[in-house]
Amino acid sequence: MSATRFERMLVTGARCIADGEVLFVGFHWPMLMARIARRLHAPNIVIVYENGIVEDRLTPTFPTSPCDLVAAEGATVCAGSLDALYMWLGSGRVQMTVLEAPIVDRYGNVNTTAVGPYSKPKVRLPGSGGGTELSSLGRNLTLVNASSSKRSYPERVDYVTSPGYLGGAEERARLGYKPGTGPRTLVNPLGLCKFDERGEMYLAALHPDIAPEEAKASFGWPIRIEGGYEVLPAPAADELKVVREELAHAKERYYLLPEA
Amino acid sequence: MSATRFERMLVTGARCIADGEVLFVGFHWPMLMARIARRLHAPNIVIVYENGIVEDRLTPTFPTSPCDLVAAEGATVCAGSLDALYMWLGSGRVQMTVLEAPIVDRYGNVNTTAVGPYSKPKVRLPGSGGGTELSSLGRNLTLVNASSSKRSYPERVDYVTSPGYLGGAEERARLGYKPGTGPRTLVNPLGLCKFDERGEMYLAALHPDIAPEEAKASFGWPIRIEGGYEVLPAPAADELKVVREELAHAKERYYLLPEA
Amino acid sequence: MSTGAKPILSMKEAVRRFAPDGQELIIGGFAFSDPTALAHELIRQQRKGLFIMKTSGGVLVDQLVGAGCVTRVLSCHVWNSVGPVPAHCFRRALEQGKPHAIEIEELSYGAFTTALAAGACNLPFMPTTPVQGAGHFTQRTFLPEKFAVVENPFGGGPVCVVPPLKPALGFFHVHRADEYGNAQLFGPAGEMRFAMAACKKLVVIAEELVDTEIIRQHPEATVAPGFMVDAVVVEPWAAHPTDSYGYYYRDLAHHALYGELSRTEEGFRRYIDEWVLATGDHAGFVTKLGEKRLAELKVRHRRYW
Amino acid sequence: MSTGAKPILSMKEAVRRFAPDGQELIIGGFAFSDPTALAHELIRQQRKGLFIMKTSGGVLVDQLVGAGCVTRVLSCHVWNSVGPVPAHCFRRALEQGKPHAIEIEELSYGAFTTALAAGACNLPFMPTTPVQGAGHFTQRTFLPEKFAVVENPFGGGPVCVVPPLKPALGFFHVHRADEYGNAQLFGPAGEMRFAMAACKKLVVIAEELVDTEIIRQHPEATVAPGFMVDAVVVEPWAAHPTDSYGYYYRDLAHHALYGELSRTEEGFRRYIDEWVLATGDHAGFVTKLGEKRLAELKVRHRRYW
Repeated sequence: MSATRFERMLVTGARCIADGEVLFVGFHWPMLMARIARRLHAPNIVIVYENGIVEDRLTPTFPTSPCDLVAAEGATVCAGSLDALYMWLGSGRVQMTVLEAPIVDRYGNVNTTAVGPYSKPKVRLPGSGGGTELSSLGRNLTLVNASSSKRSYPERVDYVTSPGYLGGAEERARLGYKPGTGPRTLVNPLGLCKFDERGEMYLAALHPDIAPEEAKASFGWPIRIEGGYEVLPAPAADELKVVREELAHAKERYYLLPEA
Repeated sequence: MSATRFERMLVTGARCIADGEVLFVGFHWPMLMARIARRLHAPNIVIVYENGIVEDRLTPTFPTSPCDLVAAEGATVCAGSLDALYMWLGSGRVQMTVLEAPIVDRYGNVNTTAVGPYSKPKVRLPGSGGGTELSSLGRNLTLVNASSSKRSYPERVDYVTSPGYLGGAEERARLGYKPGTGPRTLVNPLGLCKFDERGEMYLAALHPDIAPEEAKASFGWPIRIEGGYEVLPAPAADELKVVREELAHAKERYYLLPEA
Repeated sequence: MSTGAKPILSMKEAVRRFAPDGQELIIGGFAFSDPTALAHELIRQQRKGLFIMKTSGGVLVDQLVGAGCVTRVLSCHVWNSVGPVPAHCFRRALEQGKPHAIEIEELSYGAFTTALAAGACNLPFMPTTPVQGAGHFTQRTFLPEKFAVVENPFGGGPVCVVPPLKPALGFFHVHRADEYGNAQLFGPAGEMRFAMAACKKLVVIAEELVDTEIIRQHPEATVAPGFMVDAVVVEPWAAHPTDSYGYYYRDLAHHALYGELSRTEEGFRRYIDEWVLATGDHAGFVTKLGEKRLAELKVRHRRYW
Repeated sequence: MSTGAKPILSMKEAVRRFAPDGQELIIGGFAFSDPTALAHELIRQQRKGLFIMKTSGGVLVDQLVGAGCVTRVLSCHVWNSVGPVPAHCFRRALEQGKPHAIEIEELSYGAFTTALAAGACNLPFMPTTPVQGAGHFTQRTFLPEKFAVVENPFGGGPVCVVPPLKPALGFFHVHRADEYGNAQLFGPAGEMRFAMAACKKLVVIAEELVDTEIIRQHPEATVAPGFMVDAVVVEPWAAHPTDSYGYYYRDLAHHALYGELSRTEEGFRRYIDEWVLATGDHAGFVTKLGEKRLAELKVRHRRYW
């Protein structure tokens, strides 16, 4: 069976992770991507979580969230949130930050709070958690959106939970966010997006079977695509094997997986 | 042998300590006083130190300073200085604060930094340590000065290491110090001083053999003495016994004791 | 806020004494060490009008909201982290005002942590994550002063700051406590040390009561010195279905069961009837979980403490 | 600031690589866990012009000042805490400019802690103890911006704040470390967690090197995750004559010996010649202390870790 778009997204995300780095990994698919990367080409990454856990090796059991404390079994460090969010992330010691972004706009602003008016939302979502910190303070911020539906890519989010470039890179800088922060990459089932110097998202790479027009139609604004956009290599056999093993493991751990 | 003035000072200081309170105890004689109180009438005090130790019972060995870690043997809590100075002291959870004040002025300002000009001191002293926090943040602040020499009680200290009422209680309040802080009591070999509502020190109690005139002559300004000042009861036999045992113990631990 | 022995209370009695209708309280835990047993008892005693602060609300806050105990929530996240599936009651309350409308005020986890740190340390404010431009900076429901922006006096532009958060009351799950209230927690601590110290009154809910000599063996793990603590509740499995590090694992199946049932108001009612009201107390709840489930959840490796 | 194995260096090599003349460095310890072995090696290598930051300077800073290694000190306290007796070299330097003048800048311990916390957290400043009116607020030697006063944006008057302190380099005594730099300290931690995280480069001086599996047994005691650490020095008795919790006690007799000898410049010279130069390295120093003294100082009760 060839790889689904979702599986290819996981592989693409995992490939973005360089071995030997310190990663701040947020809830959900980012955790799965980091685990896959660790099993494939990045055994020496060190993962930190917002509650203060440092996970420096593959845990026997896949944690359902950073607060599923199987993540802390055999941890080298158990500290707290001030350590994680400021002493590790805010200090710039974390080299890559991976955050789920189920609704994300033109400037990389993420909404995980409310669709529709805040005081009477059409859909209420969980809120920030540490997501605001990941996007405000994190270096090499990589967003993950497992959807390719237009509803997930509005031109402007109804509520900015995790600030991207706000109305543009200038606005972010003016408000006191540090240089070097802000989203760099978005991984989704179509491929990879990057952000230009004005903070606007553009399509930078696509999976082989995805036509630029199809990709563009998934976004709620006329997204720019690079003329010479990259075509992503298909997952290798070992990559796909690991992805599927981990998806099976995740399912046992009550992860809800997208329909194939 | 009847009690020396120094011994009586220790007894007086110990008597100021009420059983069952949380005490922030500074370096040197305050530690000895708290230990004596604990052996006499205050077995249930809980002592906290600036490095984060909580000492809730008599340690077998007398610590030479709060950082002599025999103080931490059997401690119920070992935390850090942010805990001790802010979460315990600054929060108001500490009910009594005891600070050595070898040079102290009319308004309870303490100098442990430099005598003479700061940049070319006649006598250089250790500096603040946590003393500034004890006097800035501590509730029911009790100062201890083992000297009764006029040099130890200038009208105005050359350098304010631990702020008392500065130029008077009004100044302290204006600068943002919290209500309820500031020195309440000074214990010395002559007796006890208190502070009036303007923040000025006055003689409130004397040991029986000390004439008001002699006491007043120890201060570098015309100190006020209450008409009906209290005469302190002489140490009881059990008090003196404990004081002497602890002084012997302190001496073994290299404490330098005043000449008898 | 005193020394000496503290009252050792049953959960029933602790809720009765400390948490009347309308109480403002912070509840500890960050999707682990969530004292769900407390929420169940608040529901059994039919509390109304509570103002709940909780960094990660989780299933605990969802149940309190669904049961109509709460009018205000201050939080950074409310969801069922297994699946993940929505916190359905929380959604119903905010989307449809069912069972009744609630007010929500939000912070990011970092802002919550720093506000609690300022409260714990009794500092007048604390610089925090830059969040200007984020929704929770602009959107203020019942805490109009939850953020401010000041100029950095040392140069370098605007600085986002939070005021100190000082909850009137805190209930925190810990691993063990002694009769003096000295409370210990192992594993990650999240914001808990600050949160406990920020509280004006503090009740700890311990998995076990131990002798002070045991506390002395690991003084670094004491997250609240006894003098901060007003009462101790001893309640094994109090954090179920979340984890208690070294004691038991997250009960994924129970999270899923609750997630499924709470999809409808009727299903939620059934869950509450069956698991909260009919069980009578937390011991009853634990009995209902059954020996087999408990054995599965128990951490099997040897603890070092 | 990377993952992976870190260089395990001798003290000689660590000083050579990391601490050239003129280096700015913070040295860990607060009258316990003072890495005196580091000071001795700096003296052996005849460092000049160092800018030393240390919360509690103690005998360690006194020796560096007496040996002429230091031009600037940032501290909150410098004294010989056994007796107590003066830090004689420190006094001579400030009172008489011997062996040469030094510049001193002072903070209170709380201000130092909060400045390091701001540095550690990369926050632009931090509210601290009110110290307006105190000498160290007014008196500024080489850090003109060591304090500022801002208005509380939430009302309530002036607030004293400190800028973040971010030392270029830190050397910290810890109890044990692994090859990845994960460093653990038991007992009270003072300001150490913040101080280590505030450093741009960090070297830990461990009593013992242990396997990572040992580190994993007490993850709460890790005061610096390996990714913060640039190199590890393994040096037993590195903190003598101060305490190393669980390892050895404060050597009171040695403090007294040093206090007595250092009363005069000539006596100080003798101490340095005999105890620092003639011993060659810290192993030599420890040999000179002798088996009997070491046995007396060793903590006899069983450690729990």
